[in-house]
Amino acid sequence: MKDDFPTPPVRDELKKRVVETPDGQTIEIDPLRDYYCQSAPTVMPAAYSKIVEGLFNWARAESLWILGFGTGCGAIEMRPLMTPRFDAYRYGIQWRPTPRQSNLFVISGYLSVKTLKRVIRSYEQMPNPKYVVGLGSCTINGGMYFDSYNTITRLDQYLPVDVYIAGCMPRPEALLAGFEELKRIIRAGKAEGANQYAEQFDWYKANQKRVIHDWDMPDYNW
Amino acid sequence: MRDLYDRLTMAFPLGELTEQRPDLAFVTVPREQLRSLLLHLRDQEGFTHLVLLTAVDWLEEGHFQLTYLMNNRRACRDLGVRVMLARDPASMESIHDLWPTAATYQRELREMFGIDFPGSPRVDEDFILEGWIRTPPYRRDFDTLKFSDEVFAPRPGRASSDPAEFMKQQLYPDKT
Amino acid sequence: MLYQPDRSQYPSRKPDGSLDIDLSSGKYLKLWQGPQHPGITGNMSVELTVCGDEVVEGKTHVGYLHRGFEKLMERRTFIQCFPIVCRICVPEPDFNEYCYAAAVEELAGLEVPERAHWIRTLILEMGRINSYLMYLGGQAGALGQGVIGQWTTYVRDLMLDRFEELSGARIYHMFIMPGGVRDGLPDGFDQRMEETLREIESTLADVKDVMFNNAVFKKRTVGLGYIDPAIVDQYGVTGPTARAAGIAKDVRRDQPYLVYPELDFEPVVGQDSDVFTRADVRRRDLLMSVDLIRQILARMPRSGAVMAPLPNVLHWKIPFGETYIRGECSRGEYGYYLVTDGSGYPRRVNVRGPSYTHAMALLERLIVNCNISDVAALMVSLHTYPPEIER
Amino acid sequence: MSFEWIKIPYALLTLFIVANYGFLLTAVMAKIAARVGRRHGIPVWQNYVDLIKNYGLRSSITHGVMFYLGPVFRLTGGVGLLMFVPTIYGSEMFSNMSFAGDLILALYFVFFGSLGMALGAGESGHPHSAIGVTRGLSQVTAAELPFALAVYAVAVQYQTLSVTEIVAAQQGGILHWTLFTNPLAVAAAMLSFLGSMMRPPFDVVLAPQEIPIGPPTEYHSSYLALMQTNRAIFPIAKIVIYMNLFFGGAASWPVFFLKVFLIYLVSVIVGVVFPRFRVEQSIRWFLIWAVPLGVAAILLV
Repeated sequence: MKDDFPTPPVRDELKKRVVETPDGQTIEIDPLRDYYCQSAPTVMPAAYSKIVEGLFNWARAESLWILGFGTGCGAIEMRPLMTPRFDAYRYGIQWRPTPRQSNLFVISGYLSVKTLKRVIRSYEQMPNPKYVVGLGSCTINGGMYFDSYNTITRLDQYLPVDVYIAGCMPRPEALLAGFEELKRIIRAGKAEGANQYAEQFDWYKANQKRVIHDWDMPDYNW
Repeated sequence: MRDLYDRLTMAFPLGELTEQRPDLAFVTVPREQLRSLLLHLRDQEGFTHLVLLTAVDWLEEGHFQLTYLMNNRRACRDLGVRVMLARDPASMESIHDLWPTAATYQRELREMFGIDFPGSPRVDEDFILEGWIRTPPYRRDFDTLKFSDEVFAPRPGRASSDPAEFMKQQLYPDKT
Repeated sequence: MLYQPDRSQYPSRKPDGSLDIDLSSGKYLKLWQGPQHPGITGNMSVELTVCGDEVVEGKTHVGYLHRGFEKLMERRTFIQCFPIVCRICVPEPDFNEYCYAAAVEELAGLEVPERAHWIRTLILEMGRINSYLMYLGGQAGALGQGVIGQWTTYVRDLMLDRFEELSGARIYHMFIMPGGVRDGLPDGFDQRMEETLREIESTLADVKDVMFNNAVFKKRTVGLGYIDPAIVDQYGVTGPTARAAGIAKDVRRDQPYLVYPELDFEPVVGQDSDVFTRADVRRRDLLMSVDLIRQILARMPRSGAVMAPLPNVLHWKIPFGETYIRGECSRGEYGYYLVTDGSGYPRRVNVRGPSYTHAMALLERLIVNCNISDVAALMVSLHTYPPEIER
Repeated sequence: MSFEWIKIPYALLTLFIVANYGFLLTAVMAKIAARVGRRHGIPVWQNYVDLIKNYGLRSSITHGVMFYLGPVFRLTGGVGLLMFVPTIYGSEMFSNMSFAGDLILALYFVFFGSLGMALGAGESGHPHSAIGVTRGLSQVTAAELPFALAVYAVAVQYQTLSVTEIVAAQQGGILHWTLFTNPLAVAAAMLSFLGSMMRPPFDVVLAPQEIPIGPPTEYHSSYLALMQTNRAIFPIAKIVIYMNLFFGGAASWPVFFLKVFLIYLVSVIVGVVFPRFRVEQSIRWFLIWAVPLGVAAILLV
């Protein structure tokens, strides 16, 4: 597709500016350069020893820390998972409030373009073996919102997805089954989404930029 | 409703009253009279609650219809005030000083229909969409399916069809 | 006890009315609460400018959940719209189905059977209970009392079971169709419902002991987020939030719909208009819903049609017209504004959700001069669901 | 008294036992809290798995030297606290370094971790960390005050600052415990204990709904693993002090396990049903309720 969108103007808070600090110094701030770190992700190798990597993979599978970011309507079925009937804590699944401490991103439902931008930032901030579960039909092919101007139709164009859970909306049992499937993949050492993201970084980035018209952040920010 | 209409026509050049239900009616007013009508309704007639403010795009006739739906809580009835606007360039005076919550509606209309409300707070900021540069999406001449197909790279294998045509082919495959 | 705002830290205003906040002075800090933030209700964000521990300005940002329903419905036939409307508001989807169905019925001139009215009322009250249970858990959770959320979500699951045996789905029921409802009640539904209601009542008694009689909870919430009854109409405040301010505003009583005229109830009204009163009003409203469900089950007709005969839905054209249907959902007044132009597609649908006014103008006003720690509690107390703001 | 090198492996053994007990204990406490919410909760070995996973994460981002040193300081606080109090009274193996150091040193170590954390979290540059640190320091200061008063009351009561001697004075029956000889001091100290365990109603420092999740916001992978280790050791070490000062110490490991469990349980039982105070409310609470108790304890001795 021809990229015929003009570049929108840079936001005020991202422009270069000269600031006087409280102690009287004058400094120049270039937010895009100073506030973010802009270097592409690298492929991070597995541990040298196969046994160690196996142990790590087992531990990763048994301790899935979900980022507490309800991106869509699927978030409503995440709550029963934390509570008595389904109690996902039994399987080592916990919710963490910051991206730094979580290693599983559950994209709970459709992603609007505005959310996609935040999702990419959150995803890039998560530490390296990181997994993405696409929840609901709308992450697979758009589902009910296949013709909406504001929701993406395929999640795997923008982020590497490990497991899809179909349904609208998927039941908590389906979620638990999906997490078990993810655990199986991790234990087998096949869930290398973060490395795949690093390898095909340019492709992902081009896809993301085609959708997000006002790309006012660095290409990679962790 | 009819008595209210009779009272209002004394002071304002109103259009025909459409009585949808005993407690709901719609009336058209020229845009110059809108503000004074709303003020009159709010202060004299007890229509204190602005239920919604929205627009309808009559593309074929070439104008926008703005609907201000007012609710009188004590008498339990609603009056919808319609205003017709030229479609291009669409602009309307703001009523955010009458109801602070109207500013939100006006931001949405500015973004979704491209109707300008000069003076309304934060009206030019992004509200729902971010960095949108195409036709405002709620206008009738914006084709959402075409846009989605172009931008979002749909997964191959998914087809959608017109339901009437599809059922016709399913039920009567031999007829064209 | 009224909240006395302390304006001493407040920055001065510029001539155009905006606040004079110079971030580089080091006196103010910009904090984003959301969208990735556990203290936010759903996927929205509040941009806070804080001075010390105090918020001097808050701006709500929404749009993270925008799917463009009002546009999508314009290119779907009337019956195709029916399965997607419930997706507009996730925690309480039934109101979308009811308002849409009632709007279409009114414009198309369909007569809905009496029994369908009763079943619709039943469903709406069940949905209200779900929504309130979620709210109670969220309100306690925003103050760090996670155990209330566990208890209420447990009984909410029981209520979802009842929904499941009724409609086959937990969240999106798609049960109220234009023309009636999909089906009658299954066998033995009343008895299982009664057990669920009893469980809910006993849980609520526990919640009252642990949450509402808790000294810390009272200390945090009494006097917080005071809404002056005088601004209720200016800001379009409806529902329990308005009732907590002493304004007995309830669509179920004021402009009764479905079978509410035949039911015996009185709107729950509070006085103090703070977070505690709002939570208390919702708890009592929930108990009232439990009572309403009992009344409905005792008095509803057990036989008869549940569906009016529909025309061929593929060629269903509705004449020119416009209408507005409203109902009292758990957050306030929920309404659909539907315009038809004689074709098989709606010309324009506008959804009026209560969160739209609560989360934007009202929240931005209330949040000023509030402590950072109280932002989450304040936001939850307005009971906003972002999907209905941006649709 | 000459230093014996055998003390070092003994100390490491103590550390090992305490760390493992801490991991299991926090998991059991999480399970107990989950039972109140009618859940089963995490498996008891979950903390170990989390620890291995956090060490196994591949990327680790640093924000500067202090960011790295923050968890190290915090761990030092926990380990140091544990080392300078007798874990098992009367046992040559597990009294560690308690021949040196006294209560004042222990009090210092209680505070040491918070200070280190403040430096590290401040370096991470996240506004939520900074807010959490300011809240944490002000609240810990307020919570330390009644504890310090109680400690002075105890020191005056037994006329010594040495933990070992205080424990020795409490031997010989349950009625010799400070709990019964000086109940006011114990009450003040237990209120302070609630405040320092980072559980509701005093967990506004880590409140995920307000400042997710406070000081550790930016910490991940091995940094977080270090902090997890500390979160297993530090509460135990702290409880050991309480046990020695107020509850007669422990003469053997089973008694130790039981007493630590019960003291820990106090904070969990209180925490599970309470919402959290705002920071200024909790400071006021300490000043109004706990500090007068501590003053009264000193006056009564």
